[in-house]
Order: sequence, then C-alpha cells, then structure tokens
Amino acid sequence: MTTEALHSASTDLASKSTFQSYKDIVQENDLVLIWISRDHIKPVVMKHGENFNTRYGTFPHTSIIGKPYGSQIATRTAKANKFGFIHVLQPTAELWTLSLPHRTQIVYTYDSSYIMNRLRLGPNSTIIEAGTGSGSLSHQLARTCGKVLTYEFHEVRCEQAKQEFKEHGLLEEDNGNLVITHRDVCNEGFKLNDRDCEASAVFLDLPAPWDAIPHLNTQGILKKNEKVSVCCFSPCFEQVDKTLKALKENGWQEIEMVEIQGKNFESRRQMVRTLDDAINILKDQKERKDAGIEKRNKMNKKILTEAAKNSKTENQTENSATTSKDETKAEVEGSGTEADKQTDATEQSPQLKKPKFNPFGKGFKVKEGDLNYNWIQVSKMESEIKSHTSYLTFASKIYDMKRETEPNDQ
Amino acid sequence: MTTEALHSASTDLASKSTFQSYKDIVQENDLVLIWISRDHIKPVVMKHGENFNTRYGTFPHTSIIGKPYGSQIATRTAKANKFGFIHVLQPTAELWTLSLPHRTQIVYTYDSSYIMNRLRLGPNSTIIEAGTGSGSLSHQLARTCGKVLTYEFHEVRCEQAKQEFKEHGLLEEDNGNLVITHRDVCNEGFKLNDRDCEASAVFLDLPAPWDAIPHLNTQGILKKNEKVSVCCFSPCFEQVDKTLKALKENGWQEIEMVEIQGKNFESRRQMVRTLDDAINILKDQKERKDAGIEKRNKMNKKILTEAAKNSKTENQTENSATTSKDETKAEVEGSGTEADKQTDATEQSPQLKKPKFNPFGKGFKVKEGDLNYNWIQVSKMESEIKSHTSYLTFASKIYDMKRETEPNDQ
Amino acid sequence: MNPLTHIAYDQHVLIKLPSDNSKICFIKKDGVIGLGKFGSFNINDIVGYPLGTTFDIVYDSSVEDTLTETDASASTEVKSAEEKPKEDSVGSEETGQPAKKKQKKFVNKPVGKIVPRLYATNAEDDAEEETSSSERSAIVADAAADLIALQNSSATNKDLINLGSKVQKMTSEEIEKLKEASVDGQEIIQKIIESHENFHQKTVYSQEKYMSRKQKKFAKTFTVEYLTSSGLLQYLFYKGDTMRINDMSIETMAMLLNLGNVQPCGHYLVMDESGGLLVYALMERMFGGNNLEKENLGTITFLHESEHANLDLLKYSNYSSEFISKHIKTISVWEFFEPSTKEELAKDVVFLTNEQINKLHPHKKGTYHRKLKWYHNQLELVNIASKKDYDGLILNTTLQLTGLVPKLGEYLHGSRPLVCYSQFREPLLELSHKLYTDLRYLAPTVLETRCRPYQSIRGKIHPLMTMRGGGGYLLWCQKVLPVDPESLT
Amino acid sequence: MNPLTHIAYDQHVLIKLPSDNSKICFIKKDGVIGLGKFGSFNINDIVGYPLGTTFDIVYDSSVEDTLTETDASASTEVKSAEEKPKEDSVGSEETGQPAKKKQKKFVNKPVGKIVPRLYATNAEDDAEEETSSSERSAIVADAAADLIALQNSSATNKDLINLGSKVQKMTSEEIEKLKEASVDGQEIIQKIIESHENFHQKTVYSQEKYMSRKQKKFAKTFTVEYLTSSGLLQYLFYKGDTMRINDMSIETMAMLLNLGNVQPCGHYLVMDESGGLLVYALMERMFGGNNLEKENLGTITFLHESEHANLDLLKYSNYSSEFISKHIKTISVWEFFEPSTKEELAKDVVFLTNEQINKLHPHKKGTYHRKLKWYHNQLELVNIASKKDYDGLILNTTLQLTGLVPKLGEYLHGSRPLVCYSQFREPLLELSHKLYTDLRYLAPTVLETRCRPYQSIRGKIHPLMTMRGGGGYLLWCQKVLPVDPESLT
Repeated sequence: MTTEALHSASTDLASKSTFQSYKDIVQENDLVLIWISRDHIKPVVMKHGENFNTRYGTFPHTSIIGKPYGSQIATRTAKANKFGFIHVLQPTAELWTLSLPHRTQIVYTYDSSYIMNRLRLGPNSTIIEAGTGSGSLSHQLARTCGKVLTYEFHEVRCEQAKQEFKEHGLLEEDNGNLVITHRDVCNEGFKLNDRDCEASAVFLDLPAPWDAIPHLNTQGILKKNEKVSVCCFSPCFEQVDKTLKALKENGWQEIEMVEIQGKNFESRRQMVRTLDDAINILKDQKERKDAGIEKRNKMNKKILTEAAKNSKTENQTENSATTSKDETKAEVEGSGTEADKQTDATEQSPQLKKPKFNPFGKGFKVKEGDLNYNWIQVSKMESEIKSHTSYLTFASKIYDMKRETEPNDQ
Repeated sequence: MTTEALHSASTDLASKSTFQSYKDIVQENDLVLIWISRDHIKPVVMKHGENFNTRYGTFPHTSIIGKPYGSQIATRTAKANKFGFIHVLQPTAELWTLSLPHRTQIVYTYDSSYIMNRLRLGPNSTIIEAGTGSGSLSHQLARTCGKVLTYEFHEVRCEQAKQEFKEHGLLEEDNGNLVITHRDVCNEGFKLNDRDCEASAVFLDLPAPWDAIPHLNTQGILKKNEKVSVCCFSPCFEQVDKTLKALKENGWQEIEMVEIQGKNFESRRQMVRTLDDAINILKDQKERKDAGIEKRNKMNKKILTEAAKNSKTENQTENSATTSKDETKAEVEGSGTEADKQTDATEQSPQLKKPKFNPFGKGFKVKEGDLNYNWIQVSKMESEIKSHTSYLTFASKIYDMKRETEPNDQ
Repeated sequence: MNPLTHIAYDQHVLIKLPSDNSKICFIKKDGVIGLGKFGSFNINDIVGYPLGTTFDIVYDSSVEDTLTETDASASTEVKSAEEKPKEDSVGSEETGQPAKKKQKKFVNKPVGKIVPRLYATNAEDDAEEETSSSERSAIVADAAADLIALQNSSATNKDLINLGSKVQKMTSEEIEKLKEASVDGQEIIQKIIESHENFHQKTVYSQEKYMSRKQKKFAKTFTVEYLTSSGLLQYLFYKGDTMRINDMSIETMAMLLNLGNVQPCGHYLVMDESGGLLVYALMERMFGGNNLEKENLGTITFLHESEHANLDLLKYSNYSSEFISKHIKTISVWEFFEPSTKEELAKDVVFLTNEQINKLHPHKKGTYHRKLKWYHNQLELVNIASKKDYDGLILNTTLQLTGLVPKLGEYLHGSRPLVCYSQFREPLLELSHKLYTDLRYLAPTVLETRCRPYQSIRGKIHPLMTMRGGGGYLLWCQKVLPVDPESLT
Repeated sequence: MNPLTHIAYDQHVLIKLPSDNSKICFIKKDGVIGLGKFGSFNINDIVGYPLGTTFDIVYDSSVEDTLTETDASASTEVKSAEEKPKEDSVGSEETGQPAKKKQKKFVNKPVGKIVPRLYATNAEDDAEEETSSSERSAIVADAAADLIALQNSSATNKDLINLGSKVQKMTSEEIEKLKEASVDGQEIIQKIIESHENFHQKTVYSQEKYMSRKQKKFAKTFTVEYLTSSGLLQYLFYKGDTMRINDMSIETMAMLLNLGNVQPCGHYLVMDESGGLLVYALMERMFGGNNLEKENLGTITFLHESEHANLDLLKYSNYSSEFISKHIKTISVWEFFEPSTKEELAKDVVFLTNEQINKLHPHKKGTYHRKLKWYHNQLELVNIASKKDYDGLILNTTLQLTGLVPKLGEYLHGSRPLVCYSQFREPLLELSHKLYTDLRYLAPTVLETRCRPYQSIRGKIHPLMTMRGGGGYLLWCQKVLPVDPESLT
C-alpha cells in the first residue's frame, strides 16, 4: 500500500482530534511526538521537505510520513556506519503532559487521574476548569469529558493556550468539545455570553479559589437538581483552610482534603558479591603481596586501565542505566541493536552464568548487568522525588434539589 | 557453671538499669519481656515459684531463671507430645515501646529515633520532656542521654509512670538518670525545686506547646551560651501554626517542621503461574468435560476436600504467614521444629523444584511457600499503615551568646 | 428518570451509612430496605430524588423496636441484592465481626418515614442548613472546640481521670429512647455531649474519637449514591474483600485509566482478576455509565484464564445485557492464543439448507440449531483472536508477567500504551527488566500512587492517623515498532 | 574551650552557606577561610563563639573585588580540609556544575570583617532581632505577602507578562555594587524587591522561588556548626556523594541507631561501607562526640572487606587517635572468619630474651622488633575473632546478605538486635525470607522511614515540592537461642 492510499483511507478520522481518537499511519500535517529520551519528547507537525534535527542526526519528515505510529526511525549519523534513532508517537494527553511547554506549574497525571476519577468524569460530564495554565489537564479533560469549559485570566497565556487547542483540534468551533475564555473568574464569575454552563463538575486551580466559589452559585453555572462536584487545587495549607471555609459557607457537602503521593521506580541491578568472593580477593592480594610480584601489579593496572576504557565510569554507568535503552536506541550502531537482542535472549537464563572471580575488588568498574557477574534485580527510587504538588479539596452539592415526580423509565 | 555462680558473678551490673546495660543470664527479680508473638509481648518480673500462663501452656519462672537472655523456652501443652514455646528477651527501650501499657498516644520509634538524632542527644545531653505520657520516649531518652527531666501534669499518669521508672531502675534517686515531676509546665514552667535544669534539648508533647515555650526563657532552664534545640510534637496543623508563631516570638531560629513516614513490609511469596499452566488447565478441563467423566470430578472433589483439610484456607494462610513463625515456634510439635529447619535447607535451591501442574486452578488453596510450586519473593505493605502521628517542629537558639575569651585547650 | 442522576427503579445504588460503611441495594418497586439499627424505609419513598441525597429516618415515638414482618421482607430484599447474603447481612456492616456473631444481633428497626435533607441553593440561604453527616459531626466538634476555647486555651485532659461511664450522665436506656423518638441523630449527640461532664476536659484527640464514635452509633441517616466503580471498590474494601480485586486502590485504578488513555472509541485488550471491576471502570470512561448511543463506540476484549469469564460485578451496572455483549467480548487464553482455524470449525459442522432443516426431526432440529449457534460463537472467537492492533493493553493478572506480557504485546498497535497492574512491586520489576531489553517496548516505568486523606475539619486538620496500605503498583510503557536491523547495513 | 559547644582551634566544623550548601573546614590558628562570592574571613575572628553562631561578612566599600594573595591562601586552607580539593572548590558549591567550569569562575572575595548575629535572650528583646538566614527570607517573604494582601486578595500573576529582565529595574552592576558596600544581604534583597515592578503580581509560588533565588545569591552570611554525623551526611548529600554511603538517609541512620539499642557500654560488631560515617554516628551515641572518660565504655569491632579498613571520615572527629584505636578494633573478613591460631603465630616468631636482643646487630634488632609488633597485632586479631556474644550486629554492606548474615549472627549474644541496612529493598527481602526460616532469628522486619520536610513559613506552609528519594531500608530482628529439639523428645 502506498503512502497516498493510506492517506486517503484515513481521512474520515481526520476531523477528530488526535487527542480523542487513534491514528494508524503518520500523515502530512499530523502533530506527532518525537521521543528522543524520557526527558526529551518534542511535538512536531509533519511537513514534507522539513527536517527534525537531533545531536544524533537529521530526520527528514518524509522519512516519517507514511510510517505507522510507534515506528522507530533511523538516520545515518555523521560518523560512518553509525545510526541515530527516534520514535514517532501519536500524542496522548499523558504523553503531552510529559512534553508540553510549561507556561505554569502543571497538573501531573498522579493528581489529574485521581481528580478525574473523584469528579466522576466521563462522556456525560461538562466540566469547568479555571485556570487553564499550561493546558496539561485541559487535554486530559477534553479526552474524557463531553464538554470542557476552561478559563484563563492571564491574557497572553490564554492566547497561547487557545492557539494550542486550535492546532490540536480541540476547540468547539472546530468540531471539538473545548471552550476557552479569557476571564478572571474570581471577579467576573463563570457566565458565558452565549449559553448556560450547566456544568456537572468544577476544577479550580487558582491562587484564591475562595473568591471563585461564591460565583458558582450564579444561576446556570452548575446543573440543578443533580449532584455536582468541585475540586480545588492549592499548594499551601492556609489556602486549604480558606477554601474549606468558603465551601462550607456556600453550602457544599462531603468536604474532604487529600494529597496524592506518587513515586517512580527505576529498574536496576545490584551485583551479587559473596563473602567467599571477598575472602578470596583478600587471599589473592596477600599472595601477590607476599610474592612481591610488583610487575604483575603493573600489568594488572594496565588491564584495569584498558577495562576502564572499555566500560564506563561508575557515575556514567548510573546515568546510562537510567536512560541506557533510550541511548542505545539513539546511539548504537546497527550491530549494537543486534547485541541488544542477544542480551535479551541470554537474559532468560542468567543463572547458567558462573559468577566470575573479580580480582580487582570494588575499585574495578563493572557495567551494570555485565553477564560475567551475577546480579539481582532491584528497584531504585528516583534520587529526587516530587514530594508535593498541591492539596486537593473535594466537595459536592445538589443545587435546587427536588423530587422528580414522573419517572419516565418506569 | 551453676545458676548460683552466675547469679553472683553478675551482681556488679545489678545496680545499672536493664534498659541501660546488657545482661547475660536471667536472674530472679529481673524484669524480662516474654515474646509470645509480634503483637503480644509481656513484661514479667521473674520470681521462683511463680508461673507465666499462655494458651499454649504454663511456664514456671524457674524454667526461665538461669537461662541466657534470648532463650526459647518450651513447655509441654495439655495435649500429649505437643510443646508450647516462648522467647525471653532483655527489655530494651524499643521493645518496651512495642509492649508497654498505653496510657496515652505514644511516640513510636520512627519518630523518636529522628527526634533523638535531630536534637543531637548523647551521653552529654540533658533533655526536658513534657509530658511523660506512657513513658515510651522517656525510656529511649534515659538509655541515650546523660540526664532526663520529664514532666507530667496528669497526676494519676504521673504516679503510674514514676512507679514504672522506679521498677526499671531509671530514677535518679536509685542511681539512675531520670527525674519525673508532676507539673503543668504550661502554667507553672519547668523550674525544679532543688536545682537548675540546664537542659541542652527540649521535647514538648503537649496540646498547647505555645503556652510552654515562653517558660523556656526562665533563667536556669536552658544552657546559656550554647546552642540548644527544641522539638514540638503536635498532631494538628493549626497547632503547628501556633507553635511556629510562639517559637518566632521567643527568638528561636532554624525553625523547621517535618513529618516522618514509616512503613513496615511483610515478606511474602507469590505463586509463579505461567500462561502455559493456565492453558493446560483449560485443556485438561475441556478434556475431562468432553469425556464426560463425572466420576473423576467427584474423585477430584474428594481430593480437593482432603487437601483443603490439610492445608489452610486462603484467609488463614494469610494470617498465618504473617505470624506463622511465631506460631510455629509456639505451637508445633518437636518434630515440627525439625521440619522447619528442613524448609530452610531446601529453600536454598527452590529453582530445582519443577513447577507442578495444578489441575484445580485458582480455587484450590495452596499454602504459601508450598515446595510443590514455584514462588517469587514479594514485599507486602501492611494492610493498614500509620499514616500520621504528629508533625515535628524543630528550632534552635543560643541564650546569652558571648565569646569565650580564654581558650583553655590552646 | 435518568438513573445516572436520580434514584430510579430497577437500578443498583450504593447506600452510605453513618458508620462509614456502605451497602449495595437494588431499587425495587414497593420494596423495603433495612439498615439494621440505622432503621428501615420504603423504597418508593426515595425514588425520584437526585442521587447523592441524604435522608433521615424518622420514627413516631410509639413504634416498637421489634422485628416486624415488613422488616423480614426488607432484609430479604437487601440480601437478594448482595452476593454473599450471609456476610452482607445488615448486622455485619456495623460491627465488622464474623457473620456468626452478627446473626444473633440481627434485629431490624421497623420502617420509618423518610425526610430528605435539602441542600441550600446559595450562600445566603444555607447558613443554618448544615446537613450531611460529615458536616454535622464537624459542627458538633466545632461547638465542642468553642466550649474548650472558652474554658482554657491549653485544652488538655489533665484532670480527666478515667471513671468509665460515670462521667456520662445519660444511661443507654435514655439514649435508646431518644433514638426512637428523636427526629435527628444530631440532637441525640448534642444531648449526649451536654450530659458528658468532662467532654471539655478531653484532649482534641479524645474529643474527636468520642464524637466520631457517638456519631457512628446514633445517627439514623443514610445517603443514596450512584454506584461508581470507585464506590464499588470502596464497598469491597470495607467488606474486607480487596483480595478479590488483587488489593487495587482507587487511586491506582484511576492512574491506570489515564495511563491507558482510555476513551470512547478505543478497542482494549484486557485481562482482569477483579471480577469485572476494572472493566466497569473502563466502561465509565468509554460509555459514561449507561447505554450510550453514539457511533464508533469502542470495545473491550476480555481475556480470561479460567473456563468462563468472571464479570460478576457488572450485574450492578446500568448497562443492558445487549449493550454489554455488544461491547465486551470474552475469550479464554486458550482460545485466544491457540485459536481454531475457520476450516477446522467448518469441518465439525454439516451446513444444511433451509429445506434440509425443515425436513429434520424436531429433536434433531434443535440439536442442529445448537450446533450452528456453537459454530457462530466459535467463529466469533476465531475472529477476535485474529484481531491485532489493539489501542491499549490493560492487565490485572497474577499470571507470570514475563512470559505473558510479551505474547500479549504482539496484539498491540504501535504507539499505544501497555499498563500492567500488580499487587506487588516485584513481578513488575521482573517484567520491567524483561521489557527493557525488548526493543518493542519504550521506556517501561514502574510507579506507585497513594492518596492520603485528611481530617478536613477546620481548626483540627491533620492527615488521618491510619489509612489503608497496599493498593498495588503499575508498569507503564509504549508499544513501538523497532527498525529492522537488516535494513541498516 | 569545649569543642562540642564552642568554636575551638584544631577541630573540623561545618560551615553552612546561604545557598543551602555546606563545607567542612578546619579551624587552624591564624588561617583564613574563603567562601567564594560569599566572602572570606580570618579564622581567629570566629574562635570562641558558640557553635551554631551565624556571622555576617562586612566589607568597606573601598575593597576591590579581585583575587588577592590572602584569598589564594584562603582557598588553599579550605582545600586542605577537604578530601577532593578539585570537586570541593568553592565554586562548585554555588553552581553544582562540573568542576571544569567552576575553576574558571573561581574568584574569592577579599577578607572581610566578621559580625556575629546576637540571639535574643527572651521574647521582649527580640521583636526586631530577626537573624538567621532562614528567618530572614521568611521576613522578606512575609513582607511581600503583606504587600499583596493590601493590593488584591486573589493574588495572582494575571497581568504579569514575562518580559525577562525588563521588569527588574536594577542592573546587575548596581546589585554588585550594593553587595560590596552593604552591611547586610537582607538589604540588598529588599532593594531588589522594591525595584522589581511586578513582584506583587507574582503568584505565591513565583514569589517564593524569586525570594529564595535572590537570597541564595546575595546574602553574605555563614553559620558555623558542630560537625555531627547528620551534618556530615547532609554535606555528602549536597556534594552528590551519597553513593559513597550507599545512599543512606539521616532518618534511616537514626532509626538504625535506635533499633540497634546503641549505648555507651555496648560491644558492637559492625560492617559499614560508608567510610566511617556510621561508626561516627555510633560513637556519638556511645561517647558523645569526644574522648569521654568513663569506666566500662564499649567498643566497635569493625569488619572490613578490603585489605584496610576505610574509616576516612573519622578524621573530621574530635576523638584522639589513641581513643579511636582503643575503642575501634578493625579486622578483615578473612582474619575474622579464618583466624590463625596462637600456635601458628608463635611458630613464625623466635622469642628472644633481653640479653639476646641486646646482642643483636642494630639492623637485626629493628627487624626483630617489627616482627614482634606484627606478632602482637596478629595476636590481637586472633583475640578479636574469638570473641562471641556481641551486643549488636550492625551492617551496611553490599555483600550478599543471605550468605553473610547467618555467619555473622553466630557472634551475637541472645536477645540482642541485628540491624541491617541496604540501599535496596530486594536484598533485605531475600534476607528476611532466609532468616524467617532460621530459628535463631526472631521476627525479622523490613522497614522504611522517610522524613518529609515542609516550608515552615507561616501563611505559606506546604511540604517542600521536591525532596530526596532513596534513603534505603532496614531489616531488624532479635537473635534468640532456640530449644534443642533433641531435648523435647
């Protein structure tokens, strides 16, 4: 199948935002996420004739267009016989959160997923979000909710976000489900010009949510005679206290504050070194010392230097272990890819490898996972963890509660 | 060596509290901790002629006196040929914390160890503790500090604590290093009748530490011209806020609030069940179904019932896994002890065991660790965790700072 | 009536009790629901109110506290909605003790009147309208705190010597009488506090404990909630039944849905040992809780390890069985990984023309139709097994992951997420190492999330002293399509 | 002068800088300490003040900002106290960038005058005496918050368009001039804030970040602290050198000391890969920081895996080398587990009488005495290896624990704790399973502890946004003496 044929085959889906549908093949004008490494994901719009440049080489968009999403793309680096690699991913709200340009503090998935669950968001929901900020949460909301009404009071940021939403096909005017309004909701409230909000849920990421909360009582903002929920997102404790007060004063119920603590773990290996190994090394050292073989020491030093050259320093090993796969994918030669696969194959029976006696003791740098040694799998916490984002204060309310007297379904 | 000989050999140490020294052999009148299970540790004073009773049997103190600390003690249970077991431990501050009678919320080792470290406690320290509460922290302080001045405002609790400290040989009047005072420090301050406190550190576990903080400025309470530290221990956020205010108003520096989050993990096993196992079970079920061998089903059911009788139900397995070792030690017959050792021996090569095909699928209850199956080791968090004890607010100060003009050492 | 927003007949709802416990009830016309000591009520009285409404149960003082015939039927009603009637009997929910003991105590209150609590529309109206149970306890506690503030700023239990029930001037008989007569549990608690001589001498903690204990014991209120997947999970948690869902926490489940990029149009390959809970959660994100009538709706292919799929918990949902069978395809791992070919299937069936069928003996005709139905079922399974390019692979299984996941990953489209749940971190660590060396998986990450709830009463804010441990871990990665190394030479 | 409480000559101290960084310095008579852009000072000027004192460095406005000869010696001074002079050069501490870059920027300030900050004695005096660096930033932030409160209660950065440095009216030259002239860094910051047009338009967060950045950049203050084990650990942490101590956190180390029941009279068997840090921490609990002269003091038997014990960090301590060699016994695992017998040792030595010695050739006499010294050393090792009944087994080693620990446990007295640290949980899990089936160990428990620091400024309290991960895990159990099963028949 040619690229053209595929192109036309999927035009039906073109109307739907890439954040709200699944795409098969990369087409011209698609927004794609180019994965260079875990901390380096770039949004790029595909255009024939343009290039994507990395320090590993240049990737013409043409080499990407027509490939299935998820494809690894190779390019020859400046050095002969070496290749650079990237992966081309379809944007999702979560990947976007990892890649997006930070205009403000953003809401990460640990928090956003819990918020979305607790506010019971789904295709039937209409949610108010204030403020829009970097738009990380807006994308997640647009993916999941029926309608997203987002407010941003910072004019420049609002324009930037609107432009972004437009490019991502999320705006209502472009057949999407998101409406962004430049507004200071604390002063001006939530009322839209053209309609009632009729929201079923509210998310307030504002410095002073207590100023916005009374505006939720305005007719038409929240759905009537139906349980509606609110979540306020505030970093400081004193903000929580004021928020609790405002929620209570405005008749909100089931008020509860929580915080979310998320952690990532790296998968690492620790060398198995037995007591006997240690004793044998000491014996060996003593023996060599006693024999006074200074010459051998020198030789060993030479071997050590050699080995150190070939392997990496301990520090580097640490970094590369974190990102080694990415780096491997991006840096190694073609044959390196093969070597990687071989690692995979041999991995399945590491217990067959005999632990090799290490005559150099701890000073010798061994690459993590070196098959000449035994390893146990260990989990390593990140060296710096996000210990706090914000406190989440939830509450619910039923405006104008009344009994439905004519059950239709029964 | 006879018990008598040992008895007299260690009388030199008898003057030192059991919480502040190490003992070799259990002697008459010793306070020992009897370990029945992790959640069941009993302090008992050894007296010839008395008995310690458990549901596993009766242990005469005479069978304990003269044994080295740490000994497992056996007694024949009512059932013939069965034995009950306990362990006899020397009290330490940390074990005492696990066993003590709770008069109030207690300070657990996660918090206390950090507090002791942060307040830089050691043989040179004099610490003020208010209030004494259940005395858990007091024991740890008495173990580590040069002097402990503890205050309790609740008269009954104060008397109980004093009696306990006396029995444990911690009181100053009995050659110990602890002084307990019945006092409401918030109203009456810390001043002792017979001396200056000259404390180098302060720990305030009070509902309103802000009322006590100004009393620390009284002459003689804290050491002069030397950095002194304080820690306030409060569960609620608003208490922290008021404490911060009081500390600041009273000239305290390096004010910092932290919280300690500790977790215990159980060591458990999860059965290795492969995809092939699952497919084989399905095939086997189909085969038996197709062949219409109802009879075999019945037979299997019989085997299942039999097996279930011999092993435990899944729930029971869960509980027993947590405490199985304790229970094993306390409940099993003599031969059971042997069996346990065998488990240990075979444990070392679990990979030699072939995974057995389990024809009953998930419904069949298998005892965790059953050597007929493969297992991986897993860590299980407690099902309920202590998520909060109190916030710890630290601060430091130098009273009457002046430069020492005559260095002696130089 | 919209069953997503209002209490409607023939749906399951979650009834939250003052004890923090909850139960699942079926809203059956003319039925009665018994809540043990919290009271009983007629189902018809609550239908039509919005879901989320809190009701008080009110009794005339003349009603006697005995088990009437109505009550018996009520408890049957409740039981029928539960899965394990014995364990879920009303008594069990208050005491948390083994079923045996509870049965003895099983005495339902007679049916009472229902008074819904009105929510205030705006700030002006509601100053005095403090209603829900959590709010109410806050008020009483606040009042108590004020009391203390008046007395002594260093509020402590200094002079409070434990004299047991002596300090409590009300007898339990008096309290029981109050309970039957009173309109509102709050009043009882207020009276108890007034009669408790030393209440203001307790420390903040003891007060909190005391208030909360009394609140849970005496309030006669309940709240009717829409049965969300989280509500269902919470319900199982309070029942002590989390092992049934491999100990998954709400926050971990929520994270899984987001990392899985679950959306209405997706086709997901799912393996789940939670009896349908995870599928129910996916369906909320996909279909919104009921039979959504839209185009291009997605599907869930549910892979099961045992002979039959266990999706028991879906019976509580609002979806029709037609909707479920249209959107949830179930297939065993055997059928999935070792499917028959269409040819093999066709061999087993002799296809007859309509004429031939009509000529068959009625007995044989039935057999033929059954055979034909089997054939079409099998054919669908073969079709399912042949589908590749799923939009997400979502796993909650205790099968060995290192063997299973790479096989299932074959069925995933490029640039689509794989999210794997495990109660323990170790199997995910193992899997992560495995996937790390497999070029088809990008950036496997093991993660943990934990929601820490606070006591959210102003003036006494602190994280709850205890919370549930466990909750599980996730592994997340993206399926990718590596370059063929041959092409690089 | 007591070096535990006051700055005294010939001891190492920890100097804390406004950048949150710290350095270890040796208090050498007549020396100079250079703190890079934070300034330099004469050591003699700080001696005699209590440890914990904060000093400001004050310059006359005429002093030029060039590297003088004094500065050069100052930086040498500092380097001599450090272990890796290059990495620890002053520049590295402010930027955290690789050493190469820093060397270029290395320009020390000239020596300035020292002004100690006085602590107020009581509440009345200190209303205006806000002193320490953390306090000062609090004040400025408070002031800023007040400003905002006056302006608009919904303090946000609504109208704050990012125009880079345009909103900052002061040029960096102006700031530099201020720095050299000003008595107090606080004033600079206040001026910067005043000149920052949009400061009050920033959100709480941006303000905090801004304040803290400026504070760290411009304050010319330092605090001299006693060098505790925690301070040393913190120092290694900021240096990015935690792998050297197997990533142990302060809270985990503290927990280890308590679980190990460390006390002055104990005899502990220790294996530690932290270069002496853990031994230093044990010695604090045992001896209080200096040569404690008491009876019955305990010992630490330090088992090392390599040929020589690595206790490098003890060189920063206040203990005399005599005290250390009396209380710390070092022995390699080989010598410990496979000791020679006294007979074997005696075979290698010919013991001579004094007469015989005197007759020896002077050259041979020396050889004989060396041989004799070796013999006595070896004899002590044999004695150490023969000791059983230790009061605690405390481990921080990356050797395989399942093989090592049961062997070491043999040397532990009954009813004494075993505490084992590991950076990772998995080796402890393995060990825990191993010990669980060994009747000599009671109740092995794997645990984790984590200290979560808060920003403790009233009005803006929240947990710090980031904190260090890792920190390690502990396994704790009690050695016990199982009943001989033979005795039960």
